[in-house]
Amino acid sequence: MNNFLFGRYLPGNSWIHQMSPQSKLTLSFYFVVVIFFANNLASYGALAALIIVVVLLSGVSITFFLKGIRPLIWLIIFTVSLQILFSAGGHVFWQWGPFSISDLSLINGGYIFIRFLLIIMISTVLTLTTTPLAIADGVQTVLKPLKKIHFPVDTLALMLSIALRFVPTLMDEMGTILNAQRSRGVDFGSGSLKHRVQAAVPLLVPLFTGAINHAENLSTAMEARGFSDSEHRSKYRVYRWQGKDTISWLAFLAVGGLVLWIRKH
Amino acid sequence: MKDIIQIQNISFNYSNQPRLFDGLSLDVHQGEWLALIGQNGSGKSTLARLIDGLNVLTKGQILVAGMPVNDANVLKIRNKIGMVFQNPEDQFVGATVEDDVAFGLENRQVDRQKMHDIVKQSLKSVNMWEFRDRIPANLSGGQKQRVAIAGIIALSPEIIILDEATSMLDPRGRQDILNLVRQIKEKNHLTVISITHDIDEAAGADRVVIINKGQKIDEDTPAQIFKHPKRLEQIGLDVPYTSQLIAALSKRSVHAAKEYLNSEELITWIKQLVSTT
Amino acid sequence: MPKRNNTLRLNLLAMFIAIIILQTSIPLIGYIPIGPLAITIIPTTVVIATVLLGTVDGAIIGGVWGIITFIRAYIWPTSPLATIVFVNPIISVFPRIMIGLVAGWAYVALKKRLKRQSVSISIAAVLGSLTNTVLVLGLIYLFYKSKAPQLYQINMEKLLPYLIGVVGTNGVPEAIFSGIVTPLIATPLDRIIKRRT
Amino acid sequence: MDQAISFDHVTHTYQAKTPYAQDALNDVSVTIAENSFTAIIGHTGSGKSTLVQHINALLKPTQGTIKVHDKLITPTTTNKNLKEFRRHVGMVFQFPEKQLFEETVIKDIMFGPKNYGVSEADAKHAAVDAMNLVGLDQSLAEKSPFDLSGGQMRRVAIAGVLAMRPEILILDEPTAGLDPQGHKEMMTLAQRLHDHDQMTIILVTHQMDDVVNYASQVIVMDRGKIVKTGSPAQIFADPEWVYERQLNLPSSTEFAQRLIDAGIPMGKLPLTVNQLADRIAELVAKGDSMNE
Repeated sequence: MNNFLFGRYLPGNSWIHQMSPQSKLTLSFYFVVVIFFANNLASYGALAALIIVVVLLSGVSITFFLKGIRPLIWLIIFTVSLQILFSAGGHVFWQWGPFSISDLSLINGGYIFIRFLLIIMISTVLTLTTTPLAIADGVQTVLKPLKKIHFPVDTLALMLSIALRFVPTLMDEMGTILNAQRSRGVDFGSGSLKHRVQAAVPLLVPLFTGAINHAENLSTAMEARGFSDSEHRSKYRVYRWQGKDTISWLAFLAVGGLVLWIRKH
Repeated sequence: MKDIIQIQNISFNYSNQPRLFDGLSLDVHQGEWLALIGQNGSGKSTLARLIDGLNVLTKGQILVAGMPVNDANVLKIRNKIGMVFQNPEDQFVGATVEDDVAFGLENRQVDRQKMHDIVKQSLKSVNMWEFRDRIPANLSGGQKQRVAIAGIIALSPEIIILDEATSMLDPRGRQDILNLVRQIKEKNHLTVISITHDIDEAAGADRVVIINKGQKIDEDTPAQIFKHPKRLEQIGLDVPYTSQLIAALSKRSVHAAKEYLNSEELITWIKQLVSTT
Repeated sequence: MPKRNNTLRLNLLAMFIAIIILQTSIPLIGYIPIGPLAITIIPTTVVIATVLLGTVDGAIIGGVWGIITFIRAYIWPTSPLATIVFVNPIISVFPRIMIGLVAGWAYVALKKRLKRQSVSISIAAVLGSLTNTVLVLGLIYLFYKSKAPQLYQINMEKLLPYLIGVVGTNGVPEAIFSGIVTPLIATPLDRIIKRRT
Repeated sequence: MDQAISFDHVTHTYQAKTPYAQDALNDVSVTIAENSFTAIIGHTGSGKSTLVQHINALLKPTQGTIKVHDKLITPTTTNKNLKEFRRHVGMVFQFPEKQLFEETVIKDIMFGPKNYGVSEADAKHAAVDAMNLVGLDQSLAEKSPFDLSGGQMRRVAIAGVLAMRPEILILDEPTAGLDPQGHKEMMTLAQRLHDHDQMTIILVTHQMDDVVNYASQVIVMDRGKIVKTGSPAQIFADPEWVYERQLNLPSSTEFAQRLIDAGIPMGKLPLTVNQLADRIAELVAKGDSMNE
């Protein structure tokens, strides 16, 4: 878990590290949308070339990406198999009950595999080069226009940053509660269904009680430090839009245009 | 001496609970280190919260720097008071050390460039600048309290309230934080109120107030307060180490003139006793 | 004093979000494995938030769970179901928001009529949990019918019975679990919150 | 005396086989005698908590073996067998009040015994006994634990451990956050469980005065290793060594140090107020007799 959410960030000073989180966030989103429009080898090739350039620019060794994919490999294989077995149309090679394999399903299976890889690669670049806090700040910047319709963007961002800050604390406490109840004779993760359902209560009640205590104490401490309104505060961390962001966007737009062009021709 | 805080005949109770304070009065002098001692549940932390406008009085009034604590003044008053709480974990708002120190400045809408300078200075003054990128999970309790103090320094208050700020630290961390606050107090000419049941912390104060069951039992210099070790024991407080030793000696027919001496006085006295010349 | 309750609400929501993040990442407190199935405890958390903080806040917490499900369906999917179904933001987010709303409405209505708070909570939890299941199933069907573009073009006609099977068989034990466990957790927490505010 | 616990070359590595691997215990061998009162001291992060969690089988050694009474824990002991260990070892965690969850005080205290298969009636009996032991009034039995004061909640949590009638009791900084009176009551309880109920007590603490006032044996940890074991007198005989481990001296030993610095001879360093007072009284008497 730690590895998934927090340990994933690798400090560095690469081109990608230096980009603003808001453009990394929006570019990742844009990239996933463009993938929807890829429909042949050439368009997938263009996207793959782009992601390879991005990976190289991030300065992160390729083994990190392979490690990131490894735990997902069975899931990918499973989904690809589903795709192959359940696809309709094309020349059918083999059929058994609801399952069939055709030339079209094999090609589609291959594409799905590439889609998986592309999405995992871009999201891995994002999380390896951007701290969770920076991502939260990026979200805040991206959502800023919504302030015009009185959507509480800053409150949301503050809430998110406090939530992220308390995840390790609560995880720690959960570890202690788990041990305390274990030493009182609870077996977690085994036994009858009834037993498993019951075992959730001695774990969750203390976890929630602790969280409520944190919320109360933190509220007091925040107010003592002059907090009254999350929508009227200045900001310590500001990520400015830089030349790197503009160049990246231009490159991504060009590849996106290329994919659409290939699709038409 | 000017009184920076005047507590005038206040009454207070939490909803659905018996009355905690009934007509309590107390003054805090500008520039002093005041120790507020008493058992858990005696009301000493509540008093701190009332001073900072975190709870609302039932009766009476509290003046901070001449301003009554009320809705209109509360933000101005909180600008003057920095509080350090008991649990280091529950006052760390920012995701990193730097962000946490900036939190109070952001609330006051301080300009960004200025904010960066203040955060740097404040963290340097508590020797935590090298830790600015750390997340709270990777800091010790003592380090978190240092960050809390940096957050207070950043706002340049006139009063610091330590609400059992050292009670969750190990003895080394405790000493370390007290030394730091003492140093900042001298440098910035602050008033310090320390709420504690650590008698050694109280011994270092200019003045001690004993609170028991919402009542002020006594207020005086530590030397005068510690003259009555039995009373301290009766209300569930520790007796200063030197008084314990004096009592133990008295049982061995070695009688001191007083029931309380500070360490230096006690050492001098013992030295006189055992010197053969 | 100013906005005391706003700050507390902000922090309580933040803590619930942190717990949801933990529950989506740590199987032990997020899921209970039963044979091949894994019933999720998270609807319980959403209903607890609803009971303690109110319907709107419950819906917010549900929505946060939905957004996390949506994002994770791309970057860190936990089940084949996620890669096929939850990549659609409407299927991953909307039903979760509705958990909070339905449970909240039910709880408010029942609280006035039933004597025992735990019974109200239990019924609200069952309804909230079922709302999730029914809406996810309904939306899968709807999107299949309308032939919306999909990330992974799978022949839904053949897959549909499988999907309904998975969601359905998870949904029933999930609702039972919510009905039993939610009142056991929410009742003491409600006392704590009421006593302190 | 019989051995209650013995560690034989125990190493514990967190996140073994990953780049984050770190030794929390490094080749630890130690024995703790039956019905002893042992204090474990060491600065934060020295491995104290990791050590005691092995006694309760909450952690398994990466290498080496641990023997608790006649049962053995090895790196290959299966999780199913661990529950049997825990039954005889009660563990009071730091801030144990955080583990409370039941509707009523009595139900929470009965939770442990019932998990170990004790009948409802026997569990209730044990819970009532435990409440008496920790000084909780029976009128609180049907109350919600969340309606009690912090100090009372801690007693409920400790009663919940004592109701399992453990033979070994581990107390991990049991006085943290208590006021002086609560502190004294807690340590008196530990002493009583040791003297009167013949429990083997293991106390993890930063309070050196508690070490000299209550413990007969001390284990000093530093960076995952046991660096010294012995009686309190042996441990605190060398103040320099204690300071180097980032630990403090007991108040009396420290005060005696200051007397020595002021030129007053102390001989063997005193540990408690009474020892120091004896020593001073002795010196005074000697001074008087020489003056005569």
